[in-house]
Amino acid sequence: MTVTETVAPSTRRLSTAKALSEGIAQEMERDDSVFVMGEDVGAYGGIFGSTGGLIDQFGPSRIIDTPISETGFIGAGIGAATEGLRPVVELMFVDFFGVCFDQIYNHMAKIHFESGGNVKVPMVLMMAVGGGYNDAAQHSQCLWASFAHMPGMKVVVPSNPYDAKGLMISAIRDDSPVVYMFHKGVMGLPWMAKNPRSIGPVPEDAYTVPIGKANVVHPGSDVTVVSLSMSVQHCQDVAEKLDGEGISAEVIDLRSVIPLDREAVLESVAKTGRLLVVDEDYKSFGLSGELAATIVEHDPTMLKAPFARVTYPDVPVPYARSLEQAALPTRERIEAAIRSLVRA
Amino acid sequence: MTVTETVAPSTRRLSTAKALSEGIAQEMERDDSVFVMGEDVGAYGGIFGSTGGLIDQFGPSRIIDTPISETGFIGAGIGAATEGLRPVVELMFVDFFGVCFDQIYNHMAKIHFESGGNVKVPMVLMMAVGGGYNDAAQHSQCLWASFAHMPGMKVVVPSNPYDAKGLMISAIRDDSPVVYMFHKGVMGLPWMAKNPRSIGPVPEDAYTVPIGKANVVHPGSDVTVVSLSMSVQHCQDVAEKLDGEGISAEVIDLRSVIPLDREAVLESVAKTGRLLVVDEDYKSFGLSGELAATIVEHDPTMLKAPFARVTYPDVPVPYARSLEQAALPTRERIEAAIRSLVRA
Amino acid sequence: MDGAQRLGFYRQMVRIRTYEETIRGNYHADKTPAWDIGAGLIPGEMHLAAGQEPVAVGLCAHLRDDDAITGPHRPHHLALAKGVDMHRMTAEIYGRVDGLGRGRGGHMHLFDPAQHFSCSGIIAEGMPVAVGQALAFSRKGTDNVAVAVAGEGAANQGAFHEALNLASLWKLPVIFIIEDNDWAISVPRDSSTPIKSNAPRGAAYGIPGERIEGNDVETISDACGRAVARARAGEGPTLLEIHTVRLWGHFEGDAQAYRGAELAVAESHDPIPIYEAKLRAEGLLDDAGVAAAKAEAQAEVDAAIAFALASPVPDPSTLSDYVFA
Amino acid sequence: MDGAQRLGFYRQMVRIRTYEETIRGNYHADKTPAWDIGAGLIPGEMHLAAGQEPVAVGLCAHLRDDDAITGPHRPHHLALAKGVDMHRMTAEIYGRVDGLGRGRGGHMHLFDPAQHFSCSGIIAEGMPVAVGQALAFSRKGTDNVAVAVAGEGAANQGAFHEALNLASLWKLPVIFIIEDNDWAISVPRDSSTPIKSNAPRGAAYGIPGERIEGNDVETISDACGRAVARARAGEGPTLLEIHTVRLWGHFEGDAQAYRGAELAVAESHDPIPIYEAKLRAEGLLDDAGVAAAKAEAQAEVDAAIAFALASPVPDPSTLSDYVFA
Ligand SMILES: Cc1ncc(C[n+]2csc(CCOP(=O)(O)OP(=O)(O)O)c2C)c(N)n1
Ligand SMILES: Cc1ncc(C[n+]2csc(CCOP(=O)(O)OP(=O)(O)O)c2C)c(N)n1
Ligand SMILES: [Mg+2]
Ligand SMILES: [Mg+2]
Repeated sequence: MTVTETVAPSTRRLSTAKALSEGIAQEMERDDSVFVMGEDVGAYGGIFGSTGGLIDQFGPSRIIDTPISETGFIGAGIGAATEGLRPVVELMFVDFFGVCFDQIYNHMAKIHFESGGNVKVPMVLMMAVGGGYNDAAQHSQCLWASFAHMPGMKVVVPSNPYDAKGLMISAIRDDSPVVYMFHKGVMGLPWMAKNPRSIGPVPEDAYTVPIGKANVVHPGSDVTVVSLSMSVQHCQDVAEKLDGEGISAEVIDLRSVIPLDREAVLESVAKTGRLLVVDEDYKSFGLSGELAATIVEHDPTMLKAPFARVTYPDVPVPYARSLEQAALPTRERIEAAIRSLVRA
Repeated sequence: MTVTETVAPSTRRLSTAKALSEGIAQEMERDDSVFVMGEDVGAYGGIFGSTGGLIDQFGPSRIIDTPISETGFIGAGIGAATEGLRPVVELMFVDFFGVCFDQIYNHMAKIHFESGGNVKVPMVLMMAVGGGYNDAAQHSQCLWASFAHMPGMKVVVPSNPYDAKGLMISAIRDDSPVVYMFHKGVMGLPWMAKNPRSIGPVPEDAYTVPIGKANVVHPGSDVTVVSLSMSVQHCQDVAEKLDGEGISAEVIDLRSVIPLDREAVLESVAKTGRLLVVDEDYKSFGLSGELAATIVEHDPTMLKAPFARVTYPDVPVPYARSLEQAALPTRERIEAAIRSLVRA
Repeated sequence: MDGAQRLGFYRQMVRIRTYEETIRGNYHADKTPAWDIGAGLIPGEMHLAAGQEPVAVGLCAHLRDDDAITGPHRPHHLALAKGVDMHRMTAEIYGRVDGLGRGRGGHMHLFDPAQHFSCSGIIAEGMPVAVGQALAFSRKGTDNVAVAVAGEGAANQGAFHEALNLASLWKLPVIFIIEDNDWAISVPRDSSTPIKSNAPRGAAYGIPGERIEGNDVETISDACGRAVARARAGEGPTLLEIHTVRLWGHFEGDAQAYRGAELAVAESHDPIPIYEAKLRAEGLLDDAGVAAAKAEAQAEVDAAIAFALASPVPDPSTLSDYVFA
Repeated sequence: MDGAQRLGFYRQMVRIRTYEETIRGNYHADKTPAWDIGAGLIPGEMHLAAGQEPVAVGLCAHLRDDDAITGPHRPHHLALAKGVDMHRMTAEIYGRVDGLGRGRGGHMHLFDPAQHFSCSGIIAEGMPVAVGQALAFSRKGTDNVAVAVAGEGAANQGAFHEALNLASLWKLPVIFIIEDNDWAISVPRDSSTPIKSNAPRGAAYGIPGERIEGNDVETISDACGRAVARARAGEGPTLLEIHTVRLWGHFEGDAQAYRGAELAVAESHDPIPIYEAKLRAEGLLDDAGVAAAKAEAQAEVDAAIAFALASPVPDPSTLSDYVFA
């Protein structure tokens, strides 16, 4: 169900971080089996604010600070989930997944399958992703494709406060493991440059946003721009700007990478004949390629112009601002790509 | 340089496993700084025979059995490489990468970049990949896309004994880290079903096969079939069979995923107008999508028929033979895909 | 320990050994002449636990259905001692739809929610999962315990460290069992572990550590009993290293050339004849009792295999089932 | 210990502190009014080591240029004490082409091959790398040593376990230094570690473990000296846990609300005034000496910053350089 079916629209404006933690809080109130574990999720409230205030409301027995032992506590989340609890576990940065990926893809993601459906792992693994603030090669990646490539977990990637809350509630209620990736730039943090879109209206009641349905955040007819997470905000900005020039871009916010809403993309490209993918994850062997394949295994003649992508290049994230800014999918790069696509 | 430039053709036939370990041995003779580390690489000779006989020739000081501590010994390989040695480190199955991927992609692959080119990590990380013998979800994956998605490492995937030796020698001599993935099915092991192509002519002298150059293993004009590793053997079998029916398939063996020889693929598709990718890695967010994108960001009109892929589906590897065989990119699936492509 | 319990130990060990022997025979039966790991009714890797029965039996004497075990790649002895249904477990090993995992899992991935039994083929990675099960038990306020079993090779993996640290920090009802069978595939203990016993590693986390020599089911049961009682009483985790023996190859097909003379020594330490002799000497067992134990075990195993063989193989059209819940 | 050496310790600590203070000032100088982590001449995360100077200085007193250190995310004190070029290190922190990594690395990724210095932002993952450096030294037959430095939080990460085990097993010349500053970001030691000292963890690998209280550079130097000598003599690794203090936030911008009253206590343990008072009391230092040390340090730091500011930012067209060798 989506909010329009269940909750009155709200004029209350929250940051994505607050919306997200409110979603967790409401599920914790509703369901005793939900608890939170991770590094600095307690008094600190999560390095990027994902668990802000929860310790005051629920105390240290349900908001558990862990040692720096990601394999240990993610594994513990899996064990707790198989025994019927619903843990929300935070991996502080996606970039650290290499110390614990075995628990994630060989256990969290596969146990349900290996057990022939007899064991469920209803667990949310949330993590911060993305760059743009010069945190260099080990703290700035997106890596959703690295998770999406491995079967058995859903991968959720909100771009705004409203979706962040509704997707978190859906994720907690989901009986499958859900990887929930929040971009630092969408969190609306007071100490980081942000797009105004990172603060927005959020209904006070609990509501869900369905996992697996993309959202057309800016309708258009000339070109389809598919994006996710932080980059959606840039795409919206560019699309609004180009509206004024008579270039009509349709911006699709995927909202989840798994399930991937291929139909929404096909439908839009059927209309526009042009596809740009904007993706802050590394370019090759990732989301952008998968979307290209989705189109052309359906029908290559849908594309009236070459497929285009504005992605992070296949380069580790450099520290220096001059280099990082050149690598990121900025508004400038997106705009240029759309212009050249509609010209093609 | 390729063998044709340096070594006389040979009629001596070796299994891929023997060819590979011979390549290591010859480099160890040539260069004192080369040594081997891993689980069961000594007396056992590698679970899949990659280090067979090396302990007899070089002794335990250069062929080092490690504890089951992949983060520890891969990290140790990195440290040794930065101090000027050239370790060949074995991760027994690619499926175990989750316990040590941080060392691989955050350290091995990035140090050279982060150091602005001042530190080199000349290390080979080799590992067994692939399924087909009912080893189930944690011992049967290919996962080359998971490595290729992360910048900074080359990814080598031989399909036959000749390439296995030449690519190993190139990998050891390379100043960049090289991930060397050998499919169990191409090793020509006495205890596993195999294609006769897993045993073939291998020159006795040392030679190199260049990393990054694809190989047209079966020229053709109707359809381009791009593949790698074990699946190349199936593609060759099918192409030979279809030759007799007047269907001319061009089979390209990528030989490495990074660098990806996009030009070779573009050149062939320019000729055939039809592209089939055969890939034993999971379907989505991987190699097949990347190749589709490569074509259509160049020119979507190159494709006279929809893009096709025969891959492992987005499903964990099931144990039961009936299920695994349905999931693998078998000759039957490849043949059917080629037939329907040329009909399209 | 009373005679009935000791006889029970013996019968359970015989039952497990009979199972492993039968699987072993059937595994090899249809893979010749050119031995092929992927061929036959039971394909794939096969790690059997002959020699390690005392660990499983001594441990499970203290566990209830609602206690949990997370086992390693070598799980049959633990599963059977825990009470996992032999029919459905066997069907899983044969890759059939009536298997525990409907044929998806295979012998390294046996999941039985009724017995809270699971295992994993990734070394030591089951240990944190057991910590989480214990966390769930303690959050629910039950007196259940979770047991993680791993080999001595596994004790050098990072997950061991993290799991023991967490369990101690949170004072959880976990028992960590290290089965030291002297080998990790071809790597002997002294090539993987710089200390003679893993017991002192407990001190690194402030938890009791004990090493049990002798591979004797009664001694093992006593030690496990203390550890389980401690965990149930809310006193936290225990680390037990049990010196046992791997009578066969690491997996079926392993020629074990690397073992040399040690193999004969190991074979002379088979715990079942040793225990049998002890019980005979004490008058608890005679030829008839031995024969009955074996016959009973064989009948049960044969029935399980018949059940497995009667179960269909999974339909390929169901390949994509169970990826998501 | 002679006076010159003790004065040298003092000056080196002042030099490091001056560096950290200056970076701190410059880091914040251009991020207001709306404080923005990504703004200014030095953007990104910034982990400063004020209070931990005695560890770096005491350790590096025993290291040569060709010995190696692998540091953690909080690396400046170690780099400077080791002898890493301050100019090029500063240029790296400012993201300039004359930086150690040509601006690619940043403050958590300082690589100086001349000093065999490196660091990593991933907790504990530098420890196995140090083991490999030691492996290289021992294969080459040199008497060099490799040092891995990590925090007390890091000691609960699996990589710690694997690195210590390997180093002991192969008897390598490694010194493992745990900087216990009581905190891992906001998590106090007793929420991460169930034991009071990491020294007993050495016994888990058969290596000597020692905890050093007091954060006194001379005591630290003595302990490090013994460990380095042991390693150079081929006697294998040592684990040292040094109780030190984190005077500032985990990273710049950390308001430290979670610290409460403990912060004031920590601040009263600043090792530099304490050492200064000691040297003054012993007549080795007076006002002039203190002023000279500070002035000399400030001049060096200012020159380094001037060097950095004079260096160009990397040209965006070079983005793809150095991905492959
Ligand atoms: C992370 C990981 N590394 C390596 C392996 C391959 N492997 C499977 S069993 C085994 C040896 C295990 O030895 P031990 O823990 O002593 O158990 P045992 O087989 O002796 O019962 C190894 C190395 C694995 N499955 N997982
Ligand atoms: C694998 C990993 N997990 C988490 C982090 C995030 N992180 C960075 S520093 C830190 C705390 C480190 O504490 P400690 O090891 O005590 O070092 P200190 O910061 O106190 O010097 C954490 C959790 C990380 N960088 N890497
Ligand atoms: Mg063992
Ligand atoms: Mg600390």
